Amino acid sequence: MKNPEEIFELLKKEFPEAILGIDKEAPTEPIILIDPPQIKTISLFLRDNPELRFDSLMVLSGVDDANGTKVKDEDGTDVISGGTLSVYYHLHSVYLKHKITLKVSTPRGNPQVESVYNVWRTSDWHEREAFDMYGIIFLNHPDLRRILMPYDWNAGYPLRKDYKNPEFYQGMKVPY
Amino acid sequence: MALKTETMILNMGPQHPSTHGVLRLELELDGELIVNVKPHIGYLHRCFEKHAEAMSYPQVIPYTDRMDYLASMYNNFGYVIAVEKLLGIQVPERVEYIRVIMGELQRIASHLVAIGTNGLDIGAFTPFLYLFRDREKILSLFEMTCGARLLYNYMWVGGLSHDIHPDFVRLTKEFINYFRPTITELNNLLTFNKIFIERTANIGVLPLDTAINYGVTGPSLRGSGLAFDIRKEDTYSIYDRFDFEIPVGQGLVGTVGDSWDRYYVRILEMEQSLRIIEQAIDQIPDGDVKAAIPKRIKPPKGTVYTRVENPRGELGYFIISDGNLNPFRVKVRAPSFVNLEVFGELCKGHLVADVIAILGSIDIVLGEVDR
Amino acid sequence: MYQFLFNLSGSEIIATIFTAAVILVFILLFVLFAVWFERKVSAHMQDRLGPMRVGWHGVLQTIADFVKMLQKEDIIATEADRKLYTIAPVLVFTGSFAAYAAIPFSSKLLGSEVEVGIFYLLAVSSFVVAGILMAGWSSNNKYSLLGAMRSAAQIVSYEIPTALVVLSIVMLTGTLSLEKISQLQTAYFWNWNIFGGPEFSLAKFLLIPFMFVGFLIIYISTLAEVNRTPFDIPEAESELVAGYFTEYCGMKWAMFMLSEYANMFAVSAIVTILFFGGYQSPFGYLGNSIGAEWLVPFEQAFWFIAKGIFFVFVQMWLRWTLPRLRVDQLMTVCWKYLIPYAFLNLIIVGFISLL
Amino acid sequence: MKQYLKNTWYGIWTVLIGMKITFKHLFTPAVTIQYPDVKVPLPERVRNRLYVNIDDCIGCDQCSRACPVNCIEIETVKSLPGENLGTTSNGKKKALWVTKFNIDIAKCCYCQLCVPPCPTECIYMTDVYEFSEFERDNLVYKFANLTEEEAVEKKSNYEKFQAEKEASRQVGAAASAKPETPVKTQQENKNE
Repeated sequence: MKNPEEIFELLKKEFPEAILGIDKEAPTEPIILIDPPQIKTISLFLRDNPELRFDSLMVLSGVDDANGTKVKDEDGTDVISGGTLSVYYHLHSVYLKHKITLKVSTPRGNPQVESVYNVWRTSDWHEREAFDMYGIIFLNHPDLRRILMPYDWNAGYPLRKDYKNPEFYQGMKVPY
Repeated sequence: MALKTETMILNMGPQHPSTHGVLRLELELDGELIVNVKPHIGYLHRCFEKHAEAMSYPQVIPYTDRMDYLASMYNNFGYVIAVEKLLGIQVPERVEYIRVIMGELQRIASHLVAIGTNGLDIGAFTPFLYLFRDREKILSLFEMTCGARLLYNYMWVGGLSHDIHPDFVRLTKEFINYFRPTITELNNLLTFNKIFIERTANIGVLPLDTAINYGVTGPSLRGSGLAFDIRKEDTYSIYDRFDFEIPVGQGLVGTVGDSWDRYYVRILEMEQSLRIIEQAIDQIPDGDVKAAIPKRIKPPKGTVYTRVENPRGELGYFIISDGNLNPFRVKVRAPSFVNLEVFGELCKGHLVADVIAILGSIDIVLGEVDR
Repeated sequence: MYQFLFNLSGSEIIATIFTAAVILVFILLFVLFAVWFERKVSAHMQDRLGPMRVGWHGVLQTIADFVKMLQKEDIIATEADRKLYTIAPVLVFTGSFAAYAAIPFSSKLLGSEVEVGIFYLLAVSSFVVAGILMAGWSSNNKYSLLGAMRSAAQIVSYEIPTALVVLSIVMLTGTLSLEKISQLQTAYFWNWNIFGGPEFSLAKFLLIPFMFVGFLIIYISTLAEVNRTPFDIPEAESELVAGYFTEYCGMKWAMFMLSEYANMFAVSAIVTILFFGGYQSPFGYLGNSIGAEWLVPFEQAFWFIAKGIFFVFVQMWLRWTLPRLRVDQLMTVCWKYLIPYAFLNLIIVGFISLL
Repeated sequence: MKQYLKNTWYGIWTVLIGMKITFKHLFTPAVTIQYPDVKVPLPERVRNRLYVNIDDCIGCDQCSRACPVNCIEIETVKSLPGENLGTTSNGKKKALWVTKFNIDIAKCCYCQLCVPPCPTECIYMTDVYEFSEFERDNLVYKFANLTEEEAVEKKSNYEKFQAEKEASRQVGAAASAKPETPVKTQQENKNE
């Protein structure tokens, strides 16, 4: 049983470059920031290290940080450019009973994160969902398709803050 | 000489009597043997998470009702705990007790449906209706308390929508006394029926390490033999005050982690829930059912992840607040969504008839899978 | 009855048609009753009420349903094989209808006195398989096909334990004629085959347990032959939607239902004839005691139908109690359990009857 | 062999147990209720159709804002200084003409979030649950008690009043007074 600070120290020692910092400002739990391409290595370490044994991924959530600049599109709607999309990983150890939150941030223009599919299979659908909702590309995910939206949905990624409903989907009017 | 054979693709669902909603399973069959299963979800997708971003914090609660519509009370519970943690407020004792009682009643009601439909999938129609009859009694208790039978919107941030009805305690005790014998009857009628055992024992065996790796939680994980219950593990509300056990699958009639174990864990869990209710019902303190919270709920900036033990597993709410009236991001870790992932793995090598037996035993609610 | 009509009219054709008509009317009436009865039985077993609106406790519900069914549009899927699709329900019904020809409702009321009645019954009831296969194939639906395949395998397999038990009865009675088997078990209920047959000897008492086992086996296997729960896997609602008749609607669908319920009575009749005295009254006849000879056949018909309906009731009772088996378990039950037991039973009955 | 016999026995025995239970239930009274003829008494807190006692409504728009599905549509017009709108039953003075109070009950999700904010307790959920309609438009309940002409009149009255006020204010100032935009509540904008 370790608290997040100890885990952070441990990780910092192991991967000095990949660990970008720890956000203790969050009121409930600290968040460890990680470099997106390294997430898989760190996940493997977290899972396999006998002191940590993070054997289950509780939830993987994509978030649109909406920290870019808002620009007006030609048809007058707001479009966010720049800034980041983030992925939060909430980990938990069934046996050692400790929890931790990881966060990776990836540029909005080209959001790419290493997949943790092979580390925790939970992440399979969660990554697909994050892809579906935010367009975050999970590298090396074997089956990165849309999951909740229709497979041929081409009007963008619904949970991005600047998403707007399309007029028509396959000839059907979308806003009823 | 080997014959040239082909596999057959069978689409089960989205409209099929036993896919528990609008789940579509693409089965690849070799005769009746399953070669591969591909679940397709999203037919019930309403994008709860997008809705939540446009709502104020209390307005989200009716939407949480509609995710796992068989355990609405618990969805409210998880959400309000998350928001309260974000706000940093403590709710009155009375509220905690009532929440726990409601949550456990909801757990029983939800398990009744799970068990009943599992039996129904396997062909036993009668136990299903007996269980629905009992569930009606719980729903009547809820209706008496908050006026709704299915989508309660009962637990509010910092309190409850209504105090309990004066008759509630008496009627709940009556229900407990009534309900105990019906569990025995159910066991005789269905659980230990030879045909039912044949259909579920050794079917869809979920080994523990696979279960953990896939993030399976709730009765499905406990069926695999691990006493993991968030009520004890990561205790919330006042669950640490009650004495109850975590039933685990023991492989009584087959292998540990088979469909029967998952089913039986639910039955044992109902008994534990009764125990919790019995302990809580006599201790409800007097007091107010609303904490002193501002009229406009405006949590400080920050993130919170809370999890509760929903009847189907770990229900987590990940809320990011940017200090406004509306949440910036609400992510739901829906237990059914996660539990369904492992489904394809469980079905391989079984027959078509087993698919529904397994699906029934992992007990999904499509409203929650698709959100 | 055929004989009676033949003497009356002097024409074979008229006699045949009338006999057939009487039986058809009986089947239709029985199905009307049985569907309602099944709904009521299931409802009350499940603490429900069942149909209550049409007539007293919904007795006319089936008629209302029938009218509804008649009004339905007859849909044939475009990709279906139209000819087979249309023939299949008729064929299925023909199979179950033909079985009634040899069933003695009473000593006077029987379609045809076939000397090899039981043999005929077994043969004709497996005729249904052809119709089911046809229906499943022609619907061009994967569920239907799976259902049909399951059904074929099931019915063919369950013929064997049935036949083995029938053999043991044939050995005991020495006849294949259903009429004769019924006649032998006359007078009181302890003369029924389930209680070891009419001959009073040591063998009778030795036979009782084995007859009982035989009864269980044949009852289970006939249950499987008519696709009732726990053996309803060809139409397993929760797996195959409706099995081989998934694509059917309206009157064609009604034909399948008709034949299912007709079959239920037919197999109950077989069980009744073989083990429970056929049309014989358990306590002697009122007609004989008051000297009204003409009353006896009607009493016999009453007892026969009553016994038949009792076994139909047990079928329903089982259906609303049990879950259903899986397709491989169904085969296991048949080949690994019923057939060895039936075989053993046959040998033992053979030895005892030698005594 | 032992297992074989045990299986057989167990199979038959559990079936018999099950049959016993179902047979027992054959004679227990049914729980079904013949619905349109017999109705279950509803508890007092039951949440069904919304009702608005428009005489008490002060047009504060609180319920509409609390509604998560925007099924309440309220339009109000300010009263003129001379007009007396009366008071609500709990003594609040009305200041707004409620020209439109529509509830689209088809959208309503019966969450009861609109009830607690109401300062005059004029919106509440009743126990009426049979209100199906053949036309969806009939499910939009109009609670405002002003007729359409009255509503238009009130609106134009207020606009006139506003224009007069504006005019009197701008009398000494710049001569080019802006054209008056019609008063719309925030709610109306949202629903367009």
